[in-house]
Amino acid sequence: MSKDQQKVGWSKIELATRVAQDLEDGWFVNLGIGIPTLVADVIPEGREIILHSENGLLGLGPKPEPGEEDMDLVNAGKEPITLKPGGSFFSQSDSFAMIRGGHLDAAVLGAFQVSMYGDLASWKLPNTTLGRVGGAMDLTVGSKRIFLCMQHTSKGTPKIVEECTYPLTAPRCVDRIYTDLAVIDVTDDGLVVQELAPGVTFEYLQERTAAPLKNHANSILQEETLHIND
Amino acid sequence: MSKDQQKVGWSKIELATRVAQDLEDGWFVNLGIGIPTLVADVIPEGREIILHSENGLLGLGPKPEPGEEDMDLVNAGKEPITLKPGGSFFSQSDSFAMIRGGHLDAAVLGAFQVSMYGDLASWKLPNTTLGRVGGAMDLTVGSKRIFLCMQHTSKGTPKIVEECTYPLTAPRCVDRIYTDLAVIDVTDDGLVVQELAPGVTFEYLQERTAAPLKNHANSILQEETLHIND
Amino acid sequence: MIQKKFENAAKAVADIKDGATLLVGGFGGSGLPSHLVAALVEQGAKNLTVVSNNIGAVSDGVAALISNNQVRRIICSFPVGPHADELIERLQNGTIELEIVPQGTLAERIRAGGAGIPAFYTPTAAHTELGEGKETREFNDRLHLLEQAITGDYAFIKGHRADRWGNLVYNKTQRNFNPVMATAARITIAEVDEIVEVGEIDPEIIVTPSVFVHRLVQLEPQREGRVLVNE
Amino acid sequence: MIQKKFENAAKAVADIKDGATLLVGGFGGSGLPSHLVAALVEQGAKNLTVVSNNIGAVSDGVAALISNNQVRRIICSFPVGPHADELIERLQNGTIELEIVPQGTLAERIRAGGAGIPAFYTPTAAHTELGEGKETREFNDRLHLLEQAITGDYAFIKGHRADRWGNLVYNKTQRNFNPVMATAARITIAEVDEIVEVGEIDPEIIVTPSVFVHRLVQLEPQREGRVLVNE
Repeated sequence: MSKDQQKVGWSKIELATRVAQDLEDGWFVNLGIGIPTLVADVIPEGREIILHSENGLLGLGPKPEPGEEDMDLVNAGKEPITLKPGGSFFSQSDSFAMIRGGHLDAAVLGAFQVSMYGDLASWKLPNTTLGRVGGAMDLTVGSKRIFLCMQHTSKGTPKIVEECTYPLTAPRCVDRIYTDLAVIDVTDDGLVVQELAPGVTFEYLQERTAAPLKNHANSILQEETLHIND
Repeated sequence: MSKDQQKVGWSKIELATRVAQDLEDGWFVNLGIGIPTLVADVIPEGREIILHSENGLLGLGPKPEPGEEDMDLVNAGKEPITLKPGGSFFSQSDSFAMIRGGHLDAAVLGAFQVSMYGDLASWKLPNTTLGRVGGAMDLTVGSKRIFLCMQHTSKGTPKIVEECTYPLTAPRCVDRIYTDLAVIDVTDDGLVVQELAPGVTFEYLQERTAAPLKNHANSILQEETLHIND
Repeated sequence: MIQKKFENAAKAVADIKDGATLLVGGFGGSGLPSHLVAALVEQGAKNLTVVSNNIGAVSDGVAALISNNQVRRIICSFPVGPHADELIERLQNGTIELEIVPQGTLAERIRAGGAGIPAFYTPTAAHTELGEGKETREFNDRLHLLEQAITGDYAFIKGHRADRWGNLVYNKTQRNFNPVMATAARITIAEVDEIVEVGEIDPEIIVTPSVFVHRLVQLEPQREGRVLVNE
Repeated sequence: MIQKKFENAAKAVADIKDGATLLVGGFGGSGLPSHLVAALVEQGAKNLTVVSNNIGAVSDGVAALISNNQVRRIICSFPVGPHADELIERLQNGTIELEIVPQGTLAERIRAGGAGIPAFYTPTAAHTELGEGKETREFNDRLHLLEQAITGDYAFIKGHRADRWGNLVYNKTQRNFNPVMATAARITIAEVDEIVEVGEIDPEIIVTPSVFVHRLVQLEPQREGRVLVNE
């Protein structure tokens, strides 16, 4: 990268930090495998966010110090973790009753594809024998809010599309998409860009997105126009 | 009662003792309210029978000593009880999952009426506004065995009938009926008397029963006859 | 910082509106959140739908709400007891509706409500008066009823000890309907003997995890106990 | 006198017949009853249907039964991992059938099996490939699938401490599928670190009550631990 090239987009940890900003004090949140996991490390000071792991715990803490790993204390990715004071253990059936019963305020998940309608594809690539569904379908139907946290493209191929071509995890489930380039809301009125990452223009973003985007200001304008037409 | 009148039938505690004889070592058993409760006091020496109470415990023990009652340790009749070593507490939903999932070896219940087909009526008298169903319908569909433990008649009116006229708790659910006069099995071949209480003759029993009875020996005979006819 | 503790029962129940659906824990007087019930009698919300196992077993349970004409509809398994007279009177004059549900079906319907299951099949009450009018279906050659989930706007529950996050433990058979009702309401309010700091309750023994409890009321020591289970 | 302790894992699994349905607890290697699995590899029963969340995460889990050609059908949510090669090979040559189930639906179907519920409705997997062919129905304007209970002939579970009656406690996230699978099998076999006398486990902290556990195997201290969670 030459010196005069401006930095474009957020790094993974910046992206996780941006997601963490929107998690409110007292929320119960499930973090998916991948970039979402990083969110745990960047919760803003003074906020109590209680993290849920679908294998049966609330109050997930940071990774243990080397040598302190416990094979009986792991997260949904089967990696050793710690438990915060106030945490609790329960069975997989109780854990999913919690998820499916609508008790989690948000789930932050990865994605293969997401459509302009909020359809999510995240469990199986096309033309493969095996999917790895895990808890993804349960989280998407059960959480109060679904936040995606992902790279904007997969090696240049847009992941935000008009219609998903990969097998669906759930239709119409995504509320907000956080990528390395932008924060985008899925609304009844389409995809609305709420925020652009440093060095990203609306046009730059649209070029890398296979579905029409609106920017927040335009969207408000259009909404007002619609109201006039009512 | 004049001196020359022979004692007829079992007392309540003798009846409970007779029931207890048939509960096997290691069984998990729910005891209903009324005479069934007495069974807890007459478990044969050396047998471990684990008693279940539907409000959420296994390992029900005897009544506490006076002054030792604890309002947080009660049975299904809301009376103070004790917990045996090895006992456990759980919620009402877990308790009924246990009952309805077929995990109890037997439930010993009272009855208003029982039919020759094993239909049970035990939760509501006819022409009353309110029934008190409690856990009776769950126990009758869920327990591996349903034993009734009751007076043979209600003030002279037979409780064992051809068809129940009172609202049903469950159809075709009773396995064995213990009364103050006899032990009677409900079989595909009808009601079969297995045992008569002291001073009770088959004729005496039949007179107080509004459904045809067979005695065990005759039943075996008839079964053989049927086989010949096959 | 998470703080679910309310100053008293009155403040914890203040926003309950007329027409609300309320789940009330307890089995007779054991594990009954009687201080929350008393606060609601004081508060006066009317036309309530109340889901509770026993009605009339004790005077300071749902019977108190019925006496005060706050209840329009009751779902329970055992609507009888020494304090059921006013219920019977109101059933006869048509001011209260009653739905009697087998106890296990009641517990399971509430559990389903908390677990996101809208309906399930059970053989309990098939071929009985309580199954009349319900949709039926055979599984394994046995008739089953389709039963619907129950959820509440509020749940009143009683616990023994809570921490600031809302984790709860119970004392013995005080558990009964409390842990399951805690999962099935939009707002669960727990009255407890003691509130401790987070980390003071062993994570292995927590019965109701923090996610299910929204408001806590600590009982004053002198009002803490009910002396009798039944009256 | 109740005595559920078996001398060793081999004796505890000796009566498992060809064609049996087996529930295997654990989440990856955590809470995996690996000694019971090893004993079943030794025992050799074939044409098994195995229900377990993860297949292939570790070599000493269900992957060992697959390698040994004992499995005909698998029900799981996550059939991938470093030890899934032999599964993939057998899927391709048609000697194993695979049913992928969302993890929450899997847990709930097993819970239903243990609780006497033959079927329930869930929105999970509606409008997806995993919902294809399933009966659907709308509740609250949302499409739901009808899901059927799962039960096993045997369940293999791992616990931390047991008493002679079969009461169990677990260690941290070792719980996972173990408590729910314990409820759903005709014969539940638990391998545990320690067996104590009745009364030595506080009745308030028991996670799996005695009624759900039929056989106990105590691990030899030197074989007790798995060192790695994943390999």
